[in-house]
Amino acid sequence: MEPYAREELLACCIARLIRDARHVAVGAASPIPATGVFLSKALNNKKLRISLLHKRQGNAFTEGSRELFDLAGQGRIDLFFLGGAQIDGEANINLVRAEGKRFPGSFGSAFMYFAAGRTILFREEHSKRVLAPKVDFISAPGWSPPGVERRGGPQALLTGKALFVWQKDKRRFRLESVHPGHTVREIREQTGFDYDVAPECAVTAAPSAEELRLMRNEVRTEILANYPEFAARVWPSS
Amino acid sequence: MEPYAREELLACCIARLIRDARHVAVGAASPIPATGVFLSKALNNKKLRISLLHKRQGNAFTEGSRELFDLAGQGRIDLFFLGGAQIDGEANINLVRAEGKRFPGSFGSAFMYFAAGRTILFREEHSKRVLAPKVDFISAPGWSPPGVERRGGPQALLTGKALFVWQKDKRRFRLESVHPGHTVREIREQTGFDYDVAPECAVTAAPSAEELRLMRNEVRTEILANYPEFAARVWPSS
Amino acid sequence: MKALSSNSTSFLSDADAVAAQIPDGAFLGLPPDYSMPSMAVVHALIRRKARNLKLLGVPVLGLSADLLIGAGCVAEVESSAVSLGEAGLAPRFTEAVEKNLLKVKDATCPAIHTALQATEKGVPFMPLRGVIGSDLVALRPDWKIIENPLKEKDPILLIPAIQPDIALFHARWADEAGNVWIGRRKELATIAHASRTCYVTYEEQRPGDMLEDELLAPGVLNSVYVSGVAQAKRGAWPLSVAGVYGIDDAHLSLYAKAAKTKQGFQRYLEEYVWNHTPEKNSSPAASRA
Amino acid sequence: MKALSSNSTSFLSDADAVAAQIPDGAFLGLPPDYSMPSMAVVHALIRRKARNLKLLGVPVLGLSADLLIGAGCVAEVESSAVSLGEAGLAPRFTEAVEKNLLKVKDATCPAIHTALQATEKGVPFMPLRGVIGSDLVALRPDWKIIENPLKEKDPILLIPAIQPDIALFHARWADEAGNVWIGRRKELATIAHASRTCYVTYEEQRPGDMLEDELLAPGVLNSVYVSGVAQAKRGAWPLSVAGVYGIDDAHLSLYAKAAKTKQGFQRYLEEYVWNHTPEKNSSPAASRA
Repeated sequence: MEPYAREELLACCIARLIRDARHVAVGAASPIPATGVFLSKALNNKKLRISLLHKRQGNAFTEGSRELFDLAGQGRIDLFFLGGAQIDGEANINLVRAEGKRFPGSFGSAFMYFAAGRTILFREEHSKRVLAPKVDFISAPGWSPPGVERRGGPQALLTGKALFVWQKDKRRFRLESVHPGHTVREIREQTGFDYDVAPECAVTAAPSAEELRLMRNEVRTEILANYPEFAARVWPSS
Repeated sequence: MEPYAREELLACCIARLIRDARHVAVGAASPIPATGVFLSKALNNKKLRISLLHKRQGNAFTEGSRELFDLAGQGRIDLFFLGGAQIDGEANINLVRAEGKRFPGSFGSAFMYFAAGRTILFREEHSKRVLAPKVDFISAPGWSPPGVERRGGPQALLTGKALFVWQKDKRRFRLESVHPGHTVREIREQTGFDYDVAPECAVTAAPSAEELRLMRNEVRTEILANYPEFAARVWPSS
Repeated sequence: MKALSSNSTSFLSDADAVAAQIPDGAFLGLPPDYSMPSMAVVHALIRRKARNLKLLGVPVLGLSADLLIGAGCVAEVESSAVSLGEAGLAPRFTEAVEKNLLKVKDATCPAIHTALQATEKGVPFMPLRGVIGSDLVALRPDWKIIENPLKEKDPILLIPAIQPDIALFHARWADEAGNVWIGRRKELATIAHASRTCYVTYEEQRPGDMLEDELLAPGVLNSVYVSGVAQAKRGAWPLSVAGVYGIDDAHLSLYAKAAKTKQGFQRYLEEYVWNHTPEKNSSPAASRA
Repeated sequence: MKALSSNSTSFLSDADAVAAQIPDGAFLGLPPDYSMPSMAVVHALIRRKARNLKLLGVPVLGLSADLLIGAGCVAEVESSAVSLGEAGLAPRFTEAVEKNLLKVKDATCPAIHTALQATEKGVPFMPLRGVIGSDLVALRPDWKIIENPLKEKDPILLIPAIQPDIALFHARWADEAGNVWIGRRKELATIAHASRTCYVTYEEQRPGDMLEDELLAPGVLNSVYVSGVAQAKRGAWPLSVAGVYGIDDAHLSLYAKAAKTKQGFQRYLEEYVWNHTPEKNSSPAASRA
């Protein structure tokens, strides 16, 4: 098997979650999600529309920064990504403050988590600090009571060590796979909230040769233009 | 005294009503109001901003047809013009239907009459049919009860025969001047609603030589670009 | 509110192919005469004998609606006005209403903009100042005056969101990516954003992707909103495309006169719609801008 | 809501002259780092020792806010986020909040757009979907969840209108008429429409009136909204002006590192703000668009 970077594994996990989405929007400072989305397009979803919020050239938004939210409100964004300084077992996310620390703020999460068709939660750090029993501040709730209009919600939570899928009916995460080098037990120890474990829970599949080839060629070109530091680090010029 | 066209007299009446307005918007099919506004600018209001809604070239609206209403909502339109298939003594206007006849519709009147700083009502036909005791349909009301937010309302009513000013406190028109060739008695006979008569009510002053010179030169040039048929009729090429 | 389309744009062969995408009974969002209605598709709809269309004027209508109404394609019109502007009343609209043959939902311009902006933002309503005291309110059971929940004793009108089935208009350019250049006619963007699908005819195709061009991009409607495009040269005639051709005022006067009677209107259709010859278009030159 | 200015545009001498128009305590509407903040005026405000400014991020803030906060110019920030993007946390903002030296009104992006659009349309509020269940709601007594008056059992959030005193940003061009070209950065138009006054620095002056040019007009903010303009070449540096110069990523990293400590921040100000030498700007070339 070919060696690969941690970022490449995570991008592959994301690509596999995209499925039949027709339009994915990717926010700022999200090079790994962006890589995953471009990989999905290159692999098996040629018609996928990818809108990079902060695309430096040829930015798709001609109505300014409001357009992303309007598009989502119209139901035209099938998939979005969110992170969190904290994420809890109810899929609540916190982007504001925790343990005396201030984070940048909620951005559009309080709206996008409702309005996008589905949301993939992505946070590389996998620790009890981040995956908390209960977030200190709910920037955006993981679920809403009946009667509150909500188009979408969490699909999955991807960390640097594991992949969880969200079980909407049970309002709980389920551990789906553990990345190579980590164990189911380690995940349990380093996760602050309770969750189910899929019976078929396995090791996250490594990137295939085809996935690696695509990432290192056409996907890299796309990423380099918008996340130059990331691209230079993960795929140094050969 | 130099001979002048009826349209020139009416445009002069309008120019005299503009006073210290800083921004006047003029809607479609309003060549006489447009002439009056450009005359006011040429005469004594050099900084006046004139936004012609349907300016064919160099149209000032870059947000589409919504921008006029947004500007008015922001309080940035000091003066607007409205007409009416019927206008009554409470300054209500009807642009929809009367006596079995259908008219084009209310356009933006139901909003602009409230949101513009002030509105000049203009209708050339002066008859009991048009100046009705009570309009058959209120497209936009002439006044609003206390508690209903309203920035502006009618300033005056100009017809082909006379000029009335609106008395906001009394909610009645007052006849201010009668155009040359008509009489106070004739106006009373041909007006369907009751109104006061100003003690100083006189004959409408004819256009001065300076007013005529301006209209027939710089003002004509502006009007020709946007109301070609009107300009050709009133000021045939010499 | 239905989720809206975000597929890629289809390139259709011509205005008739666009008309074929517009089913009888569709709710069409249309621009005013000064903002590039697709007259080519209006003619094609008449030729394909479309029926029971509902028209939304954003915010008013003119020649496009009068033709469709006169040809029997329309069951209902929602608009702030229907008129031919300097050329006078819209004769087929006027007669249809006076003879009670057409359902009209009267509105006022900013209410229509507001209703579409509500759909654009995915909210069920938006408030609008003014209007209270207008007889429009009583005729619109869908509009509702409430007390401003943020301030005491402050009545304010709520306008519910409107979602047309189809936005239909003409544009100067489409590009290979399916983007459309609407220039300063931003109401076209609002209609497209708020509609389930959007069809656009265009004068000329541009190579590449206009979003890559900083100078063109501000006037671009992103292809995410555009279901299909088709070329239609002089497709707004006798109306104008800024910078390409001006309004054919003479033709509008001719129409206004012809359409005063049903017979005159039929003769007009015969000459300009049924026996379709684009060469008859005699648009004047563009203003220089 | 106060009536807004529609006077003609003043031509000011430079960024410092703009800063002189911005009084202490003013409520400033500012764009994000990717949408042309007037860094030239931000520097000038620091030099003139502005105090007690209230900043509104539309919808987020970055370097501009961090500089003003670090320099002691700011009493309050309303924003959906303050960060340096790829360069990390905004260090002066973060420290000020953690030390309780700065009042923060946390928001979420579409709530800020909505609040400005409400002012743009002259309505006292607009609704916004989502957000219910977020702790943001409890911290915003000005936001209110109501039952949708048009539908039963449908809670929805109302956001009140926001009216900044001053919109402040940078643009590529201003013309002789006082119009400003903002291109696709339409949030700049929204801020300007909603603000009582608007000051803009620009890269280059264009002759004539851009509204006369069909290709430029779609990206133009009409001078009716523009109180004053001043030339400031590379006035967005180290941020970008699309088509003119790119983001100076290296400088942002340098800043992020320097501003981690108060001392480092002061040294940064010393070098880049107090001893103002535009020649230090080392913006990379523009992307080709």
